[in-house]
Amino acid sequence: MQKNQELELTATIKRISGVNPRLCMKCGKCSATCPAFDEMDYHPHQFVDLVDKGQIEKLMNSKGIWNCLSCFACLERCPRMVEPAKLIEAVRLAVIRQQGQNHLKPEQIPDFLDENLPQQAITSAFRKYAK
Amino acid sequence: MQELIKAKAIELLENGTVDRVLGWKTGEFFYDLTPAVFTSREEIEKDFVYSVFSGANLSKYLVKESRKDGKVAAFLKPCDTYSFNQLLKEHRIWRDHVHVVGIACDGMCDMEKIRAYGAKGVLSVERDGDTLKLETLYGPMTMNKADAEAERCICCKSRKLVAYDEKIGEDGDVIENSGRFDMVAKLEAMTPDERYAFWQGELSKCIRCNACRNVCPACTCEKCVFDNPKSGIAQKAAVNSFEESMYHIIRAFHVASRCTDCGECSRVCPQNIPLHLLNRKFIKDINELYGEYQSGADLETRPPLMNFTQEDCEPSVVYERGGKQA
Amino acid sequence: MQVNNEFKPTIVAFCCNWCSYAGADLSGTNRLNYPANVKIIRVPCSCRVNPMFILRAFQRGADGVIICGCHPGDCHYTTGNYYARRRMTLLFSMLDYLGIEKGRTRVEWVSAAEGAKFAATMNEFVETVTKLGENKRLEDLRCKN
Amino acid sequence: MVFSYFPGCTLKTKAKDLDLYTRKSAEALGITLEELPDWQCCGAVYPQAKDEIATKLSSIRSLASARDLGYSLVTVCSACHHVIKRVNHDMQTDEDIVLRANNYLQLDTPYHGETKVLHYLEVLRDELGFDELAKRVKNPLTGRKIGAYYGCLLLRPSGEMQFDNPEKPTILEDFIRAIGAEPVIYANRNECCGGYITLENKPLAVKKASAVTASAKANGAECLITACPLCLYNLKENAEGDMPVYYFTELLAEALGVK
Amino acid sequence: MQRIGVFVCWCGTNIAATVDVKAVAEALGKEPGVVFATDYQYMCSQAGQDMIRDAIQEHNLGGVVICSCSPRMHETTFRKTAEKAGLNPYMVEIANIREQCSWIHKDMPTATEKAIILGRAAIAKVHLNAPLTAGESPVTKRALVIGGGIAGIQTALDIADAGFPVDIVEKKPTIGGKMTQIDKTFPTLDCAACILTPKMVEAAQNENIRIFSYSEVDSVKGFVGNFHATIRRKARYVKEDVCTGCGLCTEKCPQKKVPNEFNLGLDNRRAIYIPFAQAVPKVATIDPNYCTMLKSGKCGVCAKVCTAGAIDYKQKDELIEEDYGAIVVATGFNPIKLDHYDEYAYSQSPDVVTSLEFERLMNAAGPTAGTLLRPSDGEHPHTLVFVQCVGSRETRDCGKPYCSKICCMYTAKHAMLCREKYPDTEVYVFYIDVRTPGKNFDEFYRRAVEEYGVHYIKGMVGKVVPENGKLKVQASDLLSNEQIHIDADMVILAAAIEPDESARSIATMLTASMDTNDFFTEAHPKLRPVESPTAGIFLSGVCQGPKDIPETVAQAGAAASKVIGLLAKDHLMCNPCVAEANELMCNGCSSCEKVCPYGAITYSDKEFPGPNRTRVLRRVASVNPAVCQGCGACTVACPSGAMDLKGFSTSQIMAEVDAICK
Repeated sequence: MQKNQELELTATIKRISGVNPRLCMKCGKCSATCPAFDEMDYHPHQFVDLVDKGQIEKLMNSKGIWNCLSCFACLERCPRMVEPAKLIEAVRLAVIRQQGQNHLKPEQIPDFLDENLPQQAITSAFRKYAK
Repeated sequence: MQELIKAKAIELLENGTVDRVLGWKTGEFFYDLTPAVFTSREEIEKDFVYSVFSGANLSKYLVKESRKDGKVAAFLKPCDTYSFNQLLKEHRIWRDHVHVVGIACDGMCDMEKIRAYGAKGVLSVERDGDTLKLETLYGPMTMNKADAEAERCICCKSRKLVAYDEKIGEDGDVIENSGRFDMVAKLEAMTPDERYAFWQGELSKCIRCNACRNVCPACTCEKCVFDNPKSGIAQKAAVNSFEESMYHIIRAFHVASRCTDCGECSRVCPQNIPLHLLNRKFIKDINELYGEYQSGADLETRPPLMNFTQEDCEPSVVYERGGKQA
Repeated sequence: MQVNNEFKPTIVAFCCNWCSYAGADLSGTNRLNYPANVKIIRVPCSCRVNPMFILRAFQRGADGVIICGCHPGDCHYTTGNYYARRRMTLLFSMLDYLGIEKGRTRVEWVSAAEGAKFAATMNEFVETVTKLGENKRLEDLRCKN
Repeated sequence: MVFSYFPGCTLKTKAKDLDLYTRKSAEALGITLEELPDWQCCGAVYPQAKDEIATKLSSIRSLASARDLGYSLVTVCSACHHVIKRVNHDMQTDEDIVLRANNYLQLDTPYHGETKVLHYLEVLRDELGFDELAKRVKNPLTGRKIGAYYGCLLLRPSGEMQFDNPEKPTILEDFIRAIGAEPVIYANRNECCGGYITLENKPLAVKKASAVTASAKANGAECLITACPLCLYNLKENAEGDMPVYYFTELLAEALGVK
Repeated sequence: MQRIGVFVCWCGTNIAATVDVKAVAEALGKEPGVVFATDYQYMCSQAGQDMIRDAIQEHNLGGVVICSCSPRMHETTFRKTAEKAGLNPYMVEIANIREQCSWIHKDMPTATEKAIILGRAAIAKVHLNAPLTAGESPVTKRALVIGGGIAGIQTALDIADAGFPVDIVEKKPTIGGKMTQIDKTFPTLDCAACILTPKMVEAAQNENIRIFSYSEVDSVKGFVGNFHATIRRKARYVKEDVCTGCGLCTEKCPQKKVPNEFNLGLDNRRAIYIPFAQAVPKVATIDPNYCTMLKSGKCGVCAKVCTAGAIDYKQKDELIEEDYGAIVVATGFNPIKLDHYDEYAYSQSPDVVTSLEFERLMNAAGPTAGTLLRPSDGEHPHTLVFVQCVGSRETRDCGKPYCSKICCMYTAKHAMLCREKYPDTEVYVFYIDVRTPGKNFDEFYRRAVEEYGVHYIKGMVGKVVPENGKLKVQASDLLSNEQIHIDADMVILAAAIEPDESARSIATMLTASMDTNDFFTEAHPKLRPVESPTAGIFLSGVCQGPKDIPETVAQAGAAASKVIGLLAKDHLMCNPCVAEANELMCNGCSSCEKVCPYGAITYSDKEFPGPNRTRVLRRVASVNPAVCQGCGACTVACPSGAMDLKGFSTSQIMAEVDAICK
């Protein structure tokens, strides 16, 4: 990726998330507390690190963005108030806002339905995975 | 209102609560009300006046009055109570010698504005709700009170009484967005040359009568630096033009973070210099740089110039913000 | 004799005894040049500088006034420069409000170790003031022509 | 005690129990819940992006309508509470969002976060009082060992939710005591059950939910209570073992004798 | 007008090469009031000084201006010279024509012109100089030490050794502080009690030291050399001078269920107790919160068993008044409360402990008699996980933004001791950074890793779940980029330390300043690290910032030496360049007081002549010259100009301004 493009993307992520990755002291507590750690290729602390280094593309192609549970444990427990969860969401948004990049399509829904699945699950999935 | 106030004054005198009453009486003209001390029912009945021209801030007179024996009653409008508090904070008034009667106020009038409205040869002004009834040499006329309101009352910062022992009428609230900084903001938006021209025009009118200082409730120094030969800046009369501007800057600085923005300085200026715009500049800067602060609002908060935080802005902020470059 | 018409502004520098005055001494010790227009007045702390001094300097013909003190947090008297910082901010803002050129006043924090910074600051300040020319505005503020 | 009530979409469909018992228990306790006439789905997930405004509007409409009615806004579903509380926090603190939201909505009176948002549990704790609740209990659930499952949304981020100590919450335990049962404290009560991921990555949801029920069981819990329909679904359907899970309102209704 | 002499120094060629010194002397000789002007090669030499002395006497000079190097160099020299000649030393002013003139300019006419202007400014100033005499104030030769931990004890011992009486005020029933609870000390691993208790005994036996245990300082008034303190001796319901410390009462007391704070609540004590065997003073104390006799008037067992008759249920708090010349703050620290860190399950499992609790569990005098056992079941733990930085380096409200400094080392110590005593254990330490600057510190930490096989893992613990008798630890290993799971038997949390909660009120009492974390601030962070900016107040130990025992003892000694230096003087010479309020102009508005960093300004109501022979009562400020340090902040805050600074008066500075701008 071009240098300028990278810089612009980094700025976008910082703007969407409102997170300042420089506050991080690299303790790793976010990744220690993350319940979806094993499902992620890039982990919460790496989101912070790579955004700081401006390597957004790696994150955009990672499966971590789809597996974040939005449990806010990383955000709550971060000793430096870095809020990694917001970075992950920002990267996910950067992906799904691209043309044709919806992660979830309406036609997939019927496959998921079972009689007890609450509305909440479907609504939130759309919010999280589609534009 | 006047009758209520007079009755209260007489009551306080006669039931022994106070020995003296600080109020207003007519000066040279009916619209020129000056502060006065009353000691008897007769005096009050005869001379005590409260009208739309009772703008004079009585707080300052309490510096001297409260030090006398006995107790003095003072009638204070909301803006006067701010000055009163500020003076209390600076230990200038002996609180236990004062009985404060707070009086609700919804704005005083300015004779200049009545004249500007077209009234000539005005003999008396009577308020009736939202209208003013004028007797003039050329017969009676009426006008909206709102059209006669003094500039400082139009952008009143607060109708709340912040200090009183008892009150007459229902006071109001602190007024957010009073618009009192609009003119300051307008000046700030000018180029330095335009600002300079503005102030040159205004300050050139100064005749150094010291009225602004003498009326200012923040200027209660035992001896003013401008009168003190040892201060190095004493001036009986200005040696050169520079000293005049220095006088106004120093005066504004001396009252900075203490000025309650009562507007008396501009009211009394015989040359109509908008002196309050200097004080308001400091207030606006303080609010913006160090957080909202209203002198006299309470007795505890530290005045911003006697306070700091480690994160305060650097003086260079002045170069960076506001105002177009020449 | 050669006549030099180049404008040489008069600059007053108030330096606190503990940091900036020592910083000025150090720039001397290291032979770092700055213009001779700068004359230093020693004060115990930047918080001793009364706005009256600054106005007085301008009144008596100074073209620029600079106040130097310890860096915030390093004040010999712990808090002096914090008060100075607020006072000078407000004063400078007022001067600007009156239309006086911003460049004529300045506050700079110079530690005892910053001889080079002192010299650089003075060079820069003299240059700024020289560009502004003679200080007429404060003097003329009241004289509407 | 009168409150505006925001049931939320799930309570109208799959989580009717939660809604029903909330209404019944409130009635028994003398708490009036007036359903907001024109509420819309909150969106189920709080949009964290600073540049998104559209996804917040439905919450703001509900908040503004509660403001106009003059009551605090009560929610029961954890997700609705989370979203509405945080959007309200934005409307109190983020000038940019306030400006843009009000520009969009063109309400008669612009909204600035005036409405107080309360979870039904907060109503019980702060408005009614658990002591008072305990007095009203008719059928104390004596001897039942109940684990409180908080999940994520009620507690975090604690700075905005202001619900309880995020690592050491007590509100549900105090509630359990008030209805006469014995609370079981276990470490995973504030850990994620993985509910949100159930469509995307079911095995993960199973793993997380099982961790919760296992931790609760190891500490002696006989059943779990929660305020979240999705958690309830996930813990019931996805977790291994068969830990019973109830809405807290169901047990409340039972204790009050209105079930 | 003063008769002024001007002395221009060549400084060899340092000045003379760029400044025409003769021209300067000549020009300045023409200034008003100047009656003598000369130049000389080295003014600071003996010959130069003699020349100044002679001129002062010969020309009857009232003021002296010396154009030379920086006043920071030789101002004191020339002031002494003037004094020897019979002139007040403060009638000397220096014009700095070397550092600020000859050394920075190359062109002689320019430099000479500037030197003349600088000389003029000095002359203008000296005209307004007034003779100043340094005031004197007496010194009470007794010191007060607030806090009886190792910092307070060491300070007291050092002061007492120099022959000055010292009082230690300790709020707990015994002195010794946190160090009494520690098992071994790093990096030498000697036993804390073995090195501390002799010092406690020494303090008790030193005739210059009085120990007020179970006491607090109620109020402090006065200033350096002249403090007056009120000390509250809290009722311990036991006569301290009668009790023999036999401990019988503490065995017979029927109230057995009182959490023992010495063991951090890991076991219980009685309502009447002696904190530990080596307590000083070794006397019993009744805990009024638990004593049945004090609460309900029924019991009285301790009084019955006490053969010495020391029990006194009617004892009241006693107030002691005493004068002091110096005060040392040694209020120490506490670990923070871990209420907001329950992701580590601290409140859920007794097997999750703080490091200080762990000290007690390892200590021979602790609840387990020194055998490491799990608090939950008394079993021997096999897997231990240490978590560092719990609450340290945190910007969240519940944490502390600073590094607590001691945790890396004591954690290494704990890990090492564990492995040494119980080789069958697996010990993990989770760290963000290992910080070991100190003599033999890093070697110590490396030994833990290399010799004792402690597993140091870079990363943090995210969650601890107590389950089936184990603590399931979920953590990150940043170097391998993995989330790891350990089934531990014990988890030990290195909780951040914070200043004792009493520090804030003591700081207010002493007008000593604090930082945002409630640590006391130093007069200068580098050069005056053991003094508070408030004269006469000294700092010892962690109250000033996190530190370990060696550092604390070093600082305690340093504070003591400062105190000794102060108490050794009969009188304090005050800097005469202090602020002074002109009572006639003072408004009493308190503006000056608000900006004074030293609390040197007080107010009183005074009578003044008013108009028509009346008397007017006015509130006026006065400056205590012994406390004022002469910064001048008050002079600018004062709206009326009543406040002025001697030696740097408004008129003097204005005169300099005028001379420079002319």
